[in-house]
Amino acid sequence: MDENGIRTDGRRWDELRPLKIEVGVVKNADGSALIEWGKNKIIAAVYGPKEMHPKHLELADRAFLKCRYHMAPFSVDERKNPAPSRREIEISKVIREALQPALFLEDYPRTAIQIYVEVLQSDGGSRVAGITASALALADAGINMRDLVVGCAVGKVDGKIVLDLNDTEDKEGSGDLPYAFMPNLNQVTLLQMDGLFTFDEFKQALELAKVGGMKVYKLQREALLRKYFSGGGPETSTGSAEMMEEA
Amino acid sequence: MDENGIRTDGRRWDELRPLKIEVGVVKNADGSALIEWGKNKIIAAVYGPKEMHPKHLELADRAFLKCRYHMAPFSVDERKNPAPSRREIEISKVIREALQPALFLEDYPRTAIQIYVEVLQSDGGSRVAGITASALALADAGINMRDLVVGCAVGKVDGKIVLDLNDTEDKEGSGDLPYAFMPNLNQVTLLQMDGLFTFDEFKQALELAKVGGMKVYKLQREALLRKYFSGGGPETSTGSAEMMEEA
Amino acid sequence: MDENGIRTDGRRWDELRPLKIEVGVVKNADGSALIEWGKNKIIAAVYGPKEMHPKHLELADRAFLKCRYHMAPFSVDERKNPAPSRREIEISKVIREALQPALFLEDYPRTAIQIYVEVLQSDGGSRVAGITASALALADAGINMRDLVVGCAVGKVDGKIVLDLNDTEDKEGSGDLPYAFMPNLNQVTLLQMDGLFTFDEFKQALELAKVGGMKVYKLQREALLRKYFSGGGPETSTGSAEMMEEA
Amino acid sequence: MPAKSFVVETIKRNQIVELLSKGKRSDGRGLSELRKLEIKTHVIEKANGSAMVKLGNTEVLAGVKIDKGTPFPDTPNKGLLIVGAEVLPMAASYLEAGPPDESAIELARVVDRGVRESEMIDVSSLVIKEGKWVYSVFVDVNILNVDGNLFDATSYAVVSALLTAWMPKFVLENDVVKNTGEKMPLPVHKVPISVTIANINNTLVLDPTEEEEAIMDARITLDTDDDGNLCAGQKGEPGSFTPEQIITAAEWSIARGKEIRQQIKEAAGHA
Amino acid sequence: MPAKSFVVETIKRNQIVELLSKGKRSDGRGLSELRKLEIKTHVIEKANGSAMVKLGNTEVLAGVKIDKGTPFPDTPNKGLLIVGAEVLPMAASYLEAGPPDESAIELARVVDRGVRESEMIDVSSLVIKEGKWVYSVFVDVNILNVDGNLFDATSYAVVSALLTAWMPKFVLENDVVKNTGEKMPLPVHKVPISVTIANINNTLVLDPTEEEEAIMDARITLDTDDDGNLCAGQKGEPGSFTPEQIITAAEWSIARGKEIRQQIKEAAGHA
Amino acid sequence: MPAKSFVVETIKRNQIVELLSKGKRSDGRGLSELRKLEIKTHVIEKANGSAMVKLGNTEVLAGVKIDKGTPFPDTPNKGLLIVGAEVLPMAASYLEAGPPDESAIELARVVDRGVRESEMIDVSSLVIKEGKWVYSVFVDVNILNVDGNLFDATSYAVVSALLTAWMPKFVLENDVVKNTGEKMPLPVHKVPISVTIANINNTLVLDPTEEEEAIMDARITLDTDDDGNLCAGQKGEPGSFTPEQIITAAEWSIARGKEIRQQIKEAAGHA
Repeated sequence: MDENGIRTDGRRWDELRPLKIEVGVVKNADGSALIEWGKNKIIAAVYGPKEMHPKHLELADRAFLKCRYHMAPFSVDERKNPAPSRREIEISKVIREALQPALFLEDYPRTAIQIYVEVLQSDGGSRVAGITASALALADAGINMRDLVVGCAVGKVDGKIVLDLNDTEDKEGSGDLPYAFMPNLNQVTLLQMDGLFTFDEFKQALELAKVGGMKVYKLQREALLRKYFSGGGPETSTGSAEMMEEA
Repeated sequence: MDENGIRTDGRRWDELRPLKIEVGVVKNADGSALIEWGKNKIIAAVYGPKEMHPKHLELADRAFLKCRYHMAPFSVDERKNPAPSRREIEISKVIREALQPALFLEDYPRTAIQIYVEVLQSDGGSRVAGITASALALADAGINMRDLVVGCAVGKVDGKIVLDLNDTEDKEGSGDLPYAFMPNLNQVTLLQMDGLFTFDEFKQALELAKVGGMKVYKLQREALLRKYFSGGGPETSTGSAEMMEEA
Repeated sequence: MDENGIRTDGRRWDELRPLKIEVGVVKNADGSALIEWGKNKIIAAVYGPKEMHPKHLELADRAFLKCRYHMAPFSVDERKNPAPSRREIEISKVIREALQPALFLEDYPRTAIQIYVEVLQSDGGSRVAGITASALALADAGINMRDLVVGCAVGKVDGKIVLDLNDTEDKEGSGDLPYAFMPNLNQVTLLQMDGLFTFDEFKQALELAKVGGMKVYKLQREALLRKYFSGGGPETSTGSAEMMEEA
Repeated sequence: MPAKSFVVETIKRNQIVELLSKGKRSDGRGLSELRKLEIKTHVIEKANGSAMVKLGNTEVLAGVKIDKGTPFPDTPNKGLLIVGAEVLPMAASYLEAGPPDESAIELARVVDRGVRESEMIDVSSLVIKEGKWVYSVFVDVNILNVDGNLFDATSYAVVSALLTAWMPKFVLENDVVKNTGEKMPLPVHKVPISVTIANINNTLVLDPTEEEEAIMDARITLDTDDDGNLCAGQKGEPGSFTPEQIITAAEWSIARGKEIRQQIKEAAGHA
Repeated sequence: MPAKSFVVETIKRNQIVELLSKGKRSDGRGLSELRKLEIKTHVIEKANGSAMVKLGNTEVLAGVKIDKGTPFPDTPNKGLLIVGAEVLPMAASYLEAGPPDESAIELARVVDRGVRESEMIDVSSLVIKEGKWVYSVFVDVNILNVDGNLFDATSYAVVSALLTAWMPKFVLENDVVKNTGEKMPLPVHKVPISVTIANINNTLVLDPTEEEEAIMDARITLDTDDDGNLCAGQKGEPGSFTPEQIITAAEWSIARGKEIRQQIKEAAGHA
Repeated sequence: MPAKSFVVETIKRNQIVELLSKGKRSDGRGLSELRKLEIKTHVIEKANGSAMVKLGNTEVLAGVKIDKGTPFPDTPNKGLLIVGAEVLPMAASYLEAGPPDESAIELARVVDRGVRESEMIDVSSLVIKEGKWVYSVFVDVNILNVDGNLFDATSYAVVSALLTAWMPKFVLENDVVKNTGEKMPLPVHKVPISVTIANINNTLVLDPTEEEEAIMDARITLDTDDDGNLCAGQKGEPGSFTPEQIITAAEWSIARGKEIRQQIKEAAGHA
């Protein structure tokens, strides 16, 4: 960060990278979204509620939620082996657990709901971008939801808490805190942390993640409106999360 | 090829390598055949119709056909890892699809028919040799068949279309075209192609593969006759494919 | 061995390494035992009789016995990969087959009995130590048994048959013979052999293994008594194998 | 993989077959007509080359990664060219995540063979130090949405991505490979084009859709090069062709290949 | 892994929840109180360091192996520090042998991150020859008996084992690595302490038992370092926290961490 | 693997047991008699050595491949000798393709041990440059048809194939391994012979058939060397032996081993 508090990519400390969302991009899926956030290019697709395989794992009182986070071999600087890594398995789990609080799984007993997150190009914050896109894909699939889920990371660069690290900042920074929450219910559904934060910095980081996340939430709603109200655009964006269930 | 059109192993362009077939070589199998074709030594064995595992994959209206093509570790110049390679998985699939058109699978609903092709020693054309042996193993197992299936490859060496490449020709030649067909029904059941063929060469190759295949077919029939008519030999060989079903 | 027949660790030819057994060490298990034998530290734990998975492998007339022998990565000099090696798979099989003759599996049809042998630190003779501990874990789990099973190895060092090789002797010796038996029924349930034994040495080895094993058996019984008769110690040790069934 | 993995109701099947018997297809195309083909290159900045291909509703993304690598022991003077393909489980409702099945393996191997056998890339020019260091060219394909004819869509994506790929310039300094920071185009010689034809009830159709694949008896894929020669082939599925049908398929492949090659070269800026 | 994998009967659940609503726990502990923690070090002679940890009925054994190794290409001047964890199938009745599932992978990665991100070990001092030879430090954990809160028990075992570990002294002679036979202590800088808090029906409890985990909505693990800074975090399970609950969890982690660090340092002879 | 994997009807079982109680076997053999053993060597030209063995209806093919390789770090001055065995799924109706199960692993390891522990091959003479290059000798066995006693049939095939094997002569030129094109015989010292005896209802039978294995309680395999010493052993299956039965088994192994060794040496041209 330079003396004016401007980051290497020209952003201020509380500024998001450019973010573009499109809902409904995978024809065969029941719901889907493409998110471009910084250099991240990520598709989330949802199938379900559908029959559960294997049968004996189906749940009598709710849907079985599955999630696969996966990176394309060409998505990173060094070609990635396409087999799922331990990192991808862990992230698949935390993404699933970040989305589940928002879902009325009890409305779909004995079924499966499957979320796929494919990272076509990766930049800092791919898991929170994946969560943001997945929430839209779930809404697009018509799954009953309590709220959307918004992902946004904060980090620590040159001793300062800043919003939404890019790849370079992530590698050179001294801390990263991916975060996801339900904006209307004020519930945190994902928190991970690497690095070193004093207690005050930690509190500050949570605050900033929420402020940043609310900006992401606005873009999420606009993307849904664009798909479901064809004339819709930023200017008509007045919807709240409750409308998701009708969508 | 030398100036007289004689190949490195002494054959003319339209000549097969030495070929020997014996039916009924694996005691426990329902049907089997050993083929020695050039340096190829390949055993095909058939089990079935038998119970299908796993049960939920059984087909209500026909038999489930399975095929495993596998090379022994000592079958090639450099020791081969015994785990199935991607090449073996692909060849297993094309062999199965080359044989299936000849089978009345609908006569055996809810069962499995399993073909094993084990390459004990490999030379050029192991997949077409495997198909040729498998067709006999299926007949030996008493599976109802529309026709036999005959495999035979053609290739391109020194710019000329020639029959039945050996290993050296395969590696040094400029094209290879494995081919299988049902001789009485005039149906092509396998075709693969590597290398470069003009349209005319391609047509010529298909013709030559058929001519060569008919010679293989004669040997197939004789091998069956030897097993099922103990006095049988080339001179009594008048049977047609229809008799296979009685066999 | 020095001129007085004293081994590198100070033992005589027919002397066991220090041996300590404790029954009931894994809280969640139905039965368990910890054995420390030389530098071996091994836990055996038993679960069952319990429901068999997968269901279709359950046996109508007896319990399905499973065994997993496994070495912790830090149990040996060079860190061991935690994935099961071929050696561990073979030893799991021979341990299971060494214990099965002692079990009334027919008393528990359609169930599974699972034995886990975890080597926390390994020294010579880990498989016979594992068998010794497993027999106690089975008794501790209340599984009906014909007899205990006692494991004990003999080996050949400097041309002489000696009892209970340690790691160094195992590596430098010229023969190793792991052995297990049912002490009251006089039945051999495990025998493996590496190295070179004349017929006479072989007979002598079997004898020595039995003599050594009877000492181990005494310690086995004392360990059970300590657990099941709280005041119990070596001096009250009069029980025979039959009492195991009451335990 | 698509074929047979979902039930096309008998009525639909009969209708498709009936239409075909009159030389018509349910989407109105001619028998030897390709669906709409869209190609977008340079879509992944982190890749050395990339292309998004839509063939009807089949969508495929290919990315190229080029680095230094060690040659195979038996070809010390050739660079590495390796094509991989994954049918993403998101690409159709009946797919599940897991290791590639035999269809995915066949797909990757056939596309790989099409590129390799045509000698599209001159791998002997991709050597840094013989036997020690070569360029390794990985082309990975993600199939994003499945609607039939993955072979051709995947092949077009691979070829387009390779046509737009650049290589880092490596040099040898004191026996150590150094990246000079310069970029060079990948040396492309030929543009092989894959064309797939299905046999449905003895009618041939080019570029089958998923609903056509579900009822096809057999398929054949034939690749041609810039000179109209055949350079790769693969028959698949458990049915058969007459020799005459195969000749027809070859003619179609040659004719259609010329047009598709033109479109791909334009999309990649090679026109 | 424990949570949800066995049925806690409704009655029991209701009772636990009812007790919690009055600020009480079924084992009598306070909400932010740790179970009895026992630590025994030097338990595996063949390891370079080891520790057996009992946290209530959860039992965990960690062993350290230190050897020479080759560094990762992207960090040529850093030693290797790799934490692995296996929940032994003997550790609970519902477990089966098999490759690690997602919970076991999460466990190992979170514990690994806690140790790595705190910079407990200065890996840049573990280099023998840059880019060629470094020290490799493997910490493997066997979970022997499961009764909840594996994250913390595993972390305490790893930290205790590392605190007691010695390294063989390697030197470079004519470009060959030689073991001098001397032993050195592993250079430990900090002692990170993991503290896990569960959210059950909107009551926070520290160090949950297995029966509490079976009914918890979510859990959060926060690590602190010697200066009371937060150095790693992981929320898990399919429920959520309010931001205020997370602040409370952080306060608990800081307070409890100080006490636990003291106990671990004493057990490892670092007091 | 064979035993127990198919149901021998009770009647048959009873009949076999009844015959055995009178010292007779259902195929007319004596209790300690081997089935007809046929050995054919030099059956695979591409292998360095090979042998086809028929023991009754059990058929087994072994092939040897010898190449240069790198030694294991802990035995820098020993060549590699590795025995693998695959029970081909075609060998019996109840088999399925898949990774080797515990029986196949035991089979390969026991045969490997028999060859290794007898010091049949002097691996210390198979070194090209200590610590760097050694000869690697792979013996792979395909079991083609199963009718009991795979241990012995496999062992005879391995030993016969090794007895007929030749090695390429490698030399070191400027630190590079070169194949001179010359051939040398593999240095064989001893000829270990495996003999397997089953315990059926307290009667011992040598070389059990598959129907005998299906009802056996336990089996023991004992190998002897040229001097009549015991050099390897393995008890298997979930039954037991008395110590006296084991002594008898050893006597049988020594006696029968002598005859079988003679036959194998003749078949391999070593007589």
